[in-house]
Amino acid sequence: MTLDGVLAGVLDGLLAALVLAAAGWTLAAPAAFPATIGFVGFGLLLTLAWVRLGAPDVALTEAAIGTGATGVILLLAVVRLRGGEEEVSAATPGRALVLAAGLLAGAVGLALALAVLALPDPAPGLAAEAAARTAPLGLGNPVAAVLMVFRGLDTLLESVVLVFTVLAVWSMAPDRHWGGRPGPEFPRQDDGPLALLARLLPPVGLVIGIYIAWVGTDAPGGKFQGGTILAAMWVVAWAAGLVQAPSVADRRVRLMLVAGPLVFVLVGLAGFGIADGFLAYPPALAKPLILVIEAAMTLSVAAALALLIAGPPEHPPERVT
Amino acid sequence: MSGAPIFGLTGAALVGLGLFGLLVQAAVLRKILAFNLLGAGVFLLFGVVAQRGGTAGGGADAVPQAMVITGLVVAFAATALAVVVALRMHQITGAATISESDGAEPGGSDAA
Amino acid sequence: MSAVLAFLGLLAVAAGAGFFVAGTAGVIRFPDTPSRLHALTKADNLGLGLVVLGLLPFVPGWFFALKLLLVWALVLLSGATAAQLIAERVRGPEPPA
Amino acid sequence: MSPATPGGSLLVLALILPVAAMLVAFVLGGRAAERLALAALGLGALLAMLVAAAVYRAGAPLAYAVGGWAPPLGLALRADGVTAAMLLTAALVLLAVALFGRTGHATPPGLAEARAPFAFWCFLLALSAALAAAFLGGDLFNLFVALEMLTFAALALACLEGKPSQFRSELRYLLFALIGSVLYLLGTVLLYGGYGTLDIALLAGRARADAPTLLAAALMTAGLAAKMALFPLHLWLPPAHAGAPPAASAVLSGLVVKASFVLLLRLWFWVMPPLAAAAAAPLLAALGAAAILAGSLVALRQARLKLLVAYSTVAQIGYLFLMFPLALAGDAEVAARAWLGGILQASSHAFAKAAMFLAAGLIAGALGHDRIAALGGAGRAVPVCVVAFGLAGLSLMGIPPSGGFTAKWLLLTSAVATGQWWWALVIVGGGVLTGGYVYRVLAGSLTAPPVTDAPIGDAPLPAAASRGPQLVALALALVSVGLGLLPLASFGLVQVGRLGAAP
Repeated sequence: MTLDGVLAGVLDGLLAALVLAAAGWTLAAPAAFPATIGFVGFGLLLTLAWVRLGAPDVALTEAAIGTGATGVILLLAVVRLRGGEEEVSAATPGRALVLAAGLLAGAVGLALALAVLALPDPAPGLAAEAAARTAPLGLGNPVAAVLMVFRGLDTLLESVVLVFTVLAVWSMAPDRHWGGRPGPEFPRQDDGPLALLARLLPPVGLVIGIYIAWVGTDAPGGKFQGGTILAAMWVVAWAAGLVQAPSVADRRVRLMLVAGPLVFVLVGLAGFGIADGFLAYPPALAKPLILVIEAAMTLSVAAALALLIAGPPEHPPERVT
Repeated sequence: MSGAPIFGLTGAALVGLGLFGLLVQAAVLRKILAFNLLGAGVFLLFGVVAQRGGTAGGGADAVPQAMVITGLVVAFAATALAVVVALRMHQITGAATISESDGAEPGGSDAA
Repeated sequence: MSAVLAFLGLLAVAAGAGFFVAGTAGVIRFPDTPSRLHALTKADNLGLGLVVLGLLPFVPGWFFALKLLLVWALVLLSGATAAQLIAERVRGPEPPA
Repeated sequence: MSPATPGGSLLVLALILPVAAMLVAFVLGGRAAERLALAALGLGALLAMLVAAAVYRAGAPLAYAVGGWAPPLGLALRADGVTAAMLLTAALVLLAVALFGRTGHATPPGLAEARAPFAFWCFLLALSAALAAAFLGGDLFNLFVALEMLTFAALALACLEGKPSQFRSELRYLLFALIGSVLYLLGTVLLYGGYGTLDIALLAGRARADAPTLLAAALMTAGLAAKMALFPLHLWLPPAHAGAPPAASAVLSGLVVKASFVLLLRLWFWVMPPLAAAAAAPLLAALGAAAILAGSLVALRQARLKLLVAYSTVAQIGYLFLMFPLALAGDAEVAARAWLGGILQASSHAFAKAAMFLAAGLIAGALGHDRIAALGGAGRAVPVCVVAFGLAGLSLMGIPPSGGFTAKWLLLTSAVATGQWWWALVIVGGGVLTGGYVYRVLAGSLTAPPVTDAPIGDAPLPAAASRGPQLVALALALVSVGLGLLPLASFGLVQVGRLGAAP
């Protein structure tokens, strides 16, 4: 083994140990807040592991959605879910149950480890085929080709799931809040660090978000990663009180939410006429059509993530005067 | 291709840890955190499979990688939904666990 | 790229890594939140700056260099904001001047 | 298998129609969402019939390679006999539930849009889309996305009323379902690592009985069993289903659990090698048998009508698992009978259980409570509901002539024919217990209303429910019974595409 190989092995081993340590802390932390912080740290370390696994697209998604957006939602929930310590300790299982759970979880983990090591070598897969069929489409990133072309139906259903989840979250509100604005309302900050950040960051963030969504077809990036950054910019401005969440009854917001999946469906159906069928693209038009879908999708992903972070409406609608 | 076995074992260990947490943690938020660890372990295994299936000259297998991206978005939606239901439960009943210790009658309609 | 530049780059990256180690030790060892914040932000800003600086000789083009510098600038901005917010929460808002 | 067959476009339409309708209904909102949902679900029922007719006429599965990319790189939609039968069942039950919901879930006059009605119609469309994706999907990962969509839609529908006790039971349901999904996903990654594809038809030829494959099957089975509340993972189901609004309970109990069942069939009858499947089948059936007995016994002891109906679901799901050892038995003719019995059980239970939950909801609405001990007068207030409940009960018990009878008879005779008589005993025992709890409800409903000169007004006169919803419940019950009146030969559809079955 070369020196590079040994160094890489040491680096990977160290990274794996850190990932597991952060996961252990997330479980063992004395309270929900440090546990959630541990989870965010875990996610960032995992992002590095994804880079080491040769998956920069996944690393970006893990950082943006798996760690960033998920972390924000969990932290907001921790703050609002205070108390209940007695209830929690009363419901904590006894020693015997913990032991049984440990044995079960350990057995599953061990079986899985053995199974992974027993997977066939050379590994079967679609790497060569996916790579070979990406270039003729005019795309440079095979992951984007899988997401938008070969397995486009996965992505379409997933974007529908995202939009649907926004509606599901809204529907948890009490009846009287319907038509109100999602989430808590933050006081407007005119000076202080947050106000400064909320004015300086969004212009830069918007450019970066759009850039990452735009390069996705040729380089690591794409609608989910770029859309998350756009959503984050809105959340910063929202938390500083500079913008208000739109009412759940606002048709423009709903249109923005469904734009991505709806454009995807329409282009897909157009495939019956202009190409070989549903979700097929004519070779010459493949890239422009995909970019149109990606643009609409970026908008929808950004809106959906921002609104999922905000949550259900928490106040009755304001009276129109 | 050096990292695959190490991260494969890491993924398996994360699945075990997440499963354990889901079973023994009482507080709902801690359960949701454990669910995310479990999910991360599964996704890591997809990454390992993608790297093992990579071509000699080119990169890893793009198909499982794309599946992870889809899976991450779906897992995020699941977390958002679970958190909202947990918060609503807490708002209305003050509960922070899903155990049935308080003898509240589950289900059944009693409009009277 | 000359050998001298490469050597200087490596030196800067190593120095940056040293700042990170020192900063992390500070976060763990220092007794109260303000001094921990101090250790954290100093180390992050300087450490990352040195790492970015050290990597500049190795990047393939000006666009990459620009992206690296942008990363540093964004970390400076978010780090400063976060530190201010945490400090405010610990000490209470500053009285208006 | 050819990537696309004639009629394949029908499958795309059956999937995309509810997806597009949900998106548009979400934007339009208010009463337009209701009108759109009714139209789309009606059209969906028509499409499901066309799919079934096309499968029947072709005598072979329909397939469609999405985007023109054949598996393994692309995704396929497929419709065989099981798909066609379940798609049709789902479409008809959803349409019935939508018609039922027109009274309870209409936007109140004076409002442009109200939370619960608007959400209800969008959720029904989302459920319809998720069920179509789950029945048509030919790729195990695509099916994962479909299952998650189904879980979210079912959860949101169940939380619709926002009752305090509800969020806790639904949260428990969500956590169980999420663990189930992750375990399922864990299986798919092992399968991809082993075979480089997740296409069911391609896996069918390739799967070996090696350690990763067997672990994958075990994990996926455990995950799907948690999702469909197979004993002993059933404790989340009764409170989650019983507490939901009647229209939601009907869909949850009748349809949502069946999507996981179809996936389980795909796993064991298509993906896994027959020898491994034959080894696992007795274990699955044993859990099913335990579910039948435990579910029925607990149902007998329930004090509340809706919980009784929900525990009955736990028991009736058990019957589905009895088909595994029987349909994997050597004799082709017996296997075909057991196969038909299982699918028919899935379908007739969907109709019967939907009818029962709708009827139970109307009875509870009319009496103001759903305590079984005080059901007196229901027979006078909502006679049609009581009849519907009784007819659905006949089907669940397995009394001829009913769909449930035919299903259980087929399973029972297959058990005897393959010498596995112990399953026959369970089927008969379960039927007797079912009779017991259905009788409790009917006997209670048909007694006179409680004496109304009681000094306190805690027993108000039962209010009559409007006719429309009652008739919907009755229609569902009649379909469940009517399935038993069809000649067996007309069920040839269900056998189309079954591996090992004569083409």
